[in-house]
Amino acid sequence: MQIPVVKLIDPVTMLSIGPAHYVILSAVLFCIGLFGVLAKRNAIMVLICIELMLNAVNINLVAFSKYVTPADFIGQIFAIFVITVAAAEVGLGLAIIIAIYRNKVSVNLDDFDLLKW
Amino acid sequence: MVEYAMNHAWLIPLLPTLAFVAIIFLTRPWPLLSALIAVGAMLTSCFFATFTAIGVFTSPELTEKPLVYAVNWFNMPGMEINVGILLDPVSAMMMFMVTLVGSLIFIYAIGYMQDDPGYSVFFSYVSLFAAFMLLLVASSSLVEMFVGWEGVGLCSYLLIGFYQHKISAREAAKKAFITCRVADFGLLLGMLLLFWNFGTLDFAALAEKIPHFQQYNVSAATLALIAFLVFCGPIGKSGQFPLHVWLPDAMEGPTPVSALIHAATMVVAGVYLVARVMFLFHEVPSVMQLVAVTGGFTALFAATIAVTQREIKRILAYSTISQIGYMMLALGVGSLTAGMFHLWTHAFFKALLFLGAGSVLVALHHKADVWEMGGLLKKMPITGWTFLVGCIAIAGIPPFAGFWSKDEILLATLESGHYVLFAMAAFTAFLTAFYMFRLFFLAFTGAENPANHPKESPWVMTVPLIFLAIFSLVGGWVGTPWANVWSEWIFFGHPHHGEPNYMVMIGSVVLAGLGIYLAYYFYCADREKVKVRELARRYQGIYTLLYNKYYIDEIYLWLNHTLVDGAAKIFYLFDIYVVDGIIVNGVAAITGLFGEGLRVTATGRLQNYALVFFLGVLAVFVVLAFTSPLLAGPIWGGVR
Amino acid sequence: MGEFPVLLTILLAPVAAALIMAFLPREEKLLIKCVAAAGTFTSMALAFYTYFTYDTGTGGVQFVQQIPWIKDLGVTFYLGVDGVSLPLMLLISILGFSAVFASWNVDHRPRDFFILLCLLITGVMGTFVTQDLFIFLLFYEMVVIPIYILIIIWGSTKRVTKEYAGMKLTIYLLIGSAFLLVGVVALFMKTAGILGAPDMSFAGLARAAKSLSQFDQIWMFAVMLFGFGSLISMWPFHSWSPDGYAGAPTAVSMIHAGVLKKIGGYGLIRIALYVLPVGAQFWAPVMAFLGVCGVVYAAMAALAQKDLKYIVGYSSVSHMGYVMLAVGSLSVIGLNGAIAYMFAHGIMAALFFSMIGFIYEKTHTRWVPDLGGLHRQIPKISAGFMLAALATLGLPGLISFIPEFTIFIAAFNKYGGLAVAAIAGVIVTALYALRAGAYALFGPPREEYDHLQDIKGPELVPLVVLGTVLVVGGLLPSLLFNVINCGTIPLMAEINAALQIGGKF
Amino acid sequence: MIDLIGREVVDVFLSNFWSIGAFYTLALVIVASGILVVLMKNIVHSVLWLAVCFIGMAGLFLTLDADFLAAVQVLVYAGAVCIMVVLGIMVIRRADMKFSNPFNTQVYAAAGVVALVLAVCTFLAVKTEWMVSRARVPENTVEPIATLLLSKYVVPFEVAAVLLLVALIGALLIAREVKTDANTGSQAD
Repeated sequence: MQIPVVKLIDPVTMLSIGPAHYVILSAVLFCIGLFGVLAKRNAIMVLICIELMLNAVNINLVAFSKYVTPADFIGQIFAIFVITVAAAEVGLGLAIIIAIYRNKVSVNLDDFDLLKW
Repeated sequence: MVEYAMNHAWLIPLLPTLAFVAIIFLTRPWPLLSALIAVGAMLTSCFFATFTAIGVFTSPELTEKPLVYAVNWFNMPGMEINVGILLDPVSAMMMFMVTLVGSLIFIYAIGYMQDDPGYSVFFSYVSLFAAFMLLLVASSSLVEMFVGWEGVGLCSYLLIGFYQHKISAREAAKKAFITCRVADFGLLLGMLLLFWNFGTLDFAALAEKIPHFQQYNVSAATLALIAFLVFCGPIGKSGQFPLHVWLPDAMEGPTPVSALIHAATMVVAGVYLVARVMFLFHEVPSVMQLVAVTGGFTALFAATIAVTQREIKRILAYSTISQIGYMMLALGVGSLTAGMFHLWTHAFFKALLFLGAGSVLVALHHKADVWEMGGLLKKMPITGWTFLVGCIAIAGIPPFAGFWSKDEILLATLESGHYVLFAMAAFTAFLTAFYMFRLFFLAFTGAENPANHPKESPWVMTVPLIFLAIFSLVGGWVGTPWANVWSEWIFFGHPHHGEPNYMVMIGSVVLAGLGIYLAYYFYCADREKVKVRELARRYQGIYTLLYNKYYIDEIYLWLNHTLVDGAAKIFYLFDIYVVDGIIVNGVAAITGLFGEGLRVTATGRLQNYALVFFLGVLAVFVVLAFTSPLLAGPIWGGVR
Repeated sequence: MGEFPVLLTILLAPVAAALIMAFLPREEKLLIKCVAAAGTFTSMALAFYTYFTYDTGTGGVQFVQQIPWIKDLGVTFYLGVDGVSLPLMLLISILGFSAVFASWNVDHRPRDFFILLCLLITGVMGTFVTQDLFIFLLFYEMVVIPIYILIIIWGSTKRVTKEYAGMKLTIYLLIGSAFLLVGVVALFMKTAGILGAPDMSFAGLARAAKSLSQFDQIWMFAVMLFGFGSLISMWPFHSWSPDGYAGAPTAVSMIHAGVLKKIGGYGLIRIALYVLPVGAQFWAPVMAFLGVCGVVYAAMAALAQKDLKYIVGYSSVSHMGYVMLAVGSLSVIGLNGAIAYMFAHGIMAALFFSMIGFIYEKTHTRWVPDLGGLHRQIPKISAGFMLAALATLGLPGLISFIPEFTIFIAAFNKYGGLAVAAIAGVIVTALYALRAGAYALFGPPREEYDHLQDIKGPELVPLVVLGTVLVVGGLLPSLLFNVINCGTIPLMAEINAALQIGGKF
Repeated sequence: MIDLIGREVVDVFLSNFWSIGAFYTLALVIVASGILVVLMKNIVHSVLWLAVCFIGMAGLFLTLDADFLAAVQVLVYAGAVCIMVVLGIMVIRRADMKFSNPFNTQVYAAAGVVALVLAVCTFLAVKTEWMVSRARVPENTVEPIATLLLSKYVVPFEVAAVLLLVALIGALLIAREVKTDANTGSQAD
């Protein structure tokens, strides 16, 4: 029923697109997002990068949906939910940022160190 | 009636208890009613005790086999403690004596305590005291006796400290309690050892077991240790050297209390205890020796102090210590008869003396220095003459009570071959006569002190004095060498009839007479007391030493304040600075230090946290992934 | 289940009171106090009923009620009392009732105070009525929180601040319980393996623990000894006790010194000793030694104190030393003594603290040199104080003497010389108890205290209730020992049986 | 040339020319635009590149036979989210938009961690022997998804709906202008 797909190292595998390609792409995108989340100073930027990370997840979900359970659409449906939650998250996140901005007149995350000792 | 009384002997301690409860909870606002309740309870007890005593003395077999009414108090596997009443001649005599003297003192107190704000409370306390004393006397087991023992200690604490607003009273009360407590430590250990070795604390059972102590794998040394520890209790309670210090200070209490505690009852509890466990002491001659020596030494020692004291009640207190020393001496040389006999007669004449002193104090508004008195015999004839009776009795002039009992003790000492102790006792007899008459002559004869306006006390106070004077006269007649009824009732082992020894009798009378004469010579004939002052000046050192009671109080005080308090301070500082400071707060400080160190990691910046968080995730992930056995072969992804 | 759930009612009556109070307006101070009193009174009345209807002929665990709770952990909501726990349950119910009246004059946020107090009482009660280790721990942890809050808000600051005191006490208790938890979890894991099915009831654990290795028993006991030991203020883990009591409000001091400490002793007997007898035998000399250290050390430290609460605080450390000594004697007499002494000490310490509370309330000082002559101005408080002081020094005829005596006998039997040191402690105890009484109450009356009002009305309740128990328990010790015997005899029999199997060291 | 690479490679390449080409192109677009999102100095530019990235993603979904999802992606992400973010940026007006998107101080540490994460993920992805299902994705995806959503996944679906509603209300509530009274003016500290 299932056939093992060989490694990516040699050109043949490089060219026969399989789950590994999508996983690596998703990892790259996720890492870009992560880097943004960790290293950007602007709160909105962090929000944006979180979207990137969520999208990276979506790639995985859809890819596995195709390669693992093509007929069940589990991954796709999951991705739909992720998109829903992401939308809600962006809305709320922006609202919170705006509220904070009103109080602090800043969206600079370095200014929000109230948890500091 | 006799049978009824014997069957209901438990009522004797109970009645004063009820009086205590009634006064404390009900009749406190009505002083006279309270007094009447207390006196009534005591008289009823006395009534019962009289018939009980008659019952006991008419059944001679009780000496060998005491009558015990006991119920179980509490038990557990390996430990059964009973409480009950033990009736034998010794306890019956004690009950009778305590209730009789107690009743008289209670009646006296009605007058003495007049106008005192704590009138009712006083009567409740003395009732409680009587109750505990009777419990002590009547108890059938050592534990029960210990209850009474500590109970009288408590009551003496309350009563000595009755004038609690006086600092001296407060301190005296505390001293009394704690001194006795130190002694009770020994007693308690002795009890534990007894229980450990013999498995019971009932007197009857112990009396059966101890003579055969080898059967219970008890060595003679252990038994001696037990006896010694048990004897510690009496040393404290009966004011024997070296724990006698509390007794003179205890004079801070109201005079009836002094009479009750120091004459008739509490201080002789120690003597009674030794008598009660005579079967134990009998087995260990070494401790008997110790008892005798302690008694003899204390008798002499206290008598020497009494010679120089100035306060009337203090003189009497030292005299009490000395007389109890006599009793101990008698017990120590093996004569229970003589010891208890002296206890019996002493109760009357010492109560008489204390109450007389109280009467004087009331008349003089509590000026206690005998040097400031004088000529009271004319103004207070009843007090004066009864006091004289007391002095004669204690000095040992026949036919007064003290003579017979003291004679018995001297005889017993001589017969047992303790010649040194005999000499000490004889010398003490001389000193006793001297200091008692010194007191009498100074206070009652000679020139009147114009500052005093004494008048005779009311009849509630003088009637008990008269009664006690009568008892001080006739009380000893039960034990004359010619017709010694006493020794047929109260003895240990087998009745012992000392042959009348006229040498001893005459010798003791001569010594007493010499003492009285010397007192007369120094304090009565010599109206200006020039000679005695001269004497005191010449022997300044000895006088000061005696006057300051050999500085024993000071030594104890120093020990207490320096050693005990110092040690306490050290312990406390250790607790604060080492246990708390170094260990507890140290642990906390180390924790705090870690917190302090790790605090810098709490930057408060979310992204920092996320960074570390991802590092952590990564670490977990790597560990999981690379330690997984799957990694040895290919990882299988997707669908299996 | 047809029977009336007595224990459950006893347990929940204070909670019910707390719930009612939560819905009362905070201004209704009198009503709030009455509700608290009613709740605790119900508890106490039923506890007395339980105590006197407990069938001493049959013995064992009675008034049982079992509700399965967490199957996977073998946890049952298992209520039941036997001779070991019954006296202590009675104790907390008495103290709870008295504590409400001892804090009758709390004016600062009374509603919160009484709610927390009722929860505290329930928590303590729960540890005694359950026969399940998990429930025991649950209730024990439940106790810590109200205590902390009560000290922080209603406490008083003297030598140390109330925050420090509360923190120290709470952290100590938590550290103790953390160690305890390690022991319990280890025990649970091992016994579950042995039994096959998890069982958290004391009896089940004890049955399974018989097959534990000697080493396991020893180290688990050590951990538990530390846990329970710091709870019972075993030397040298005692230093929270004086500070904590000094900082705490009266009612908390009463309940803490009176019963909470006893959870340590109770746990030691009920869990450590019962479940791990081999470990107990190994550690018994250590327990006894630490107990004696505590007795002497704390008594001496108490002698140096000037603050009344510190005196009683150290004294309670000293007295818990006796309990340790008794437990260390590993005999029926010793255990009887330990339990009876815990009961006795609970009563007298509570009386002591309530009277000190009243003195402090009226004079605003607890510093002994500042007091003096109070017996003229407030005779009833003074009487209560002296009663407690006398009980503290073990006066025969009061409740503490006979337990003390039994402890001495047991300890003397086993440890001889060590016990002598402990017995010598009674002298020091007498010294500090009488000094405290003498300097605070006697001596010349002071003018500044002439206006003081003696306790009256509801304030009298602690004195009357505790004083009665103090005297009656002293005169009729069999009331106490008949019940305790039912618990200790089977317990000791099991321990001895286990020791015979486990072999000798 | 062909010899150099190998016959087989060329065959594979030629037979899947479109799909390989599409994947690598899209991957390039996505990664490049993602990097640009992070690196842009002006945040508005970042958002623009974000939109590009999202659209690339939609394309990628198409290669994965998820046409419905691709549509959703364009609508929700490239449409709604981006615009919302731009609106957010506009609300929070910065004086100088040119430097509105700076890095913080832990940029190197972040880069290190990210590199590690990437390395581990890549390593594992490469190391894994993927097994794929032979079955094909149905041609028509919308209908099965709709059926599934309203039958098997109806509860999560409804929950998601409620979530959105709550998020909507919550966002309104949070972002609403708080009216500060004169006497309770401690709002801005």
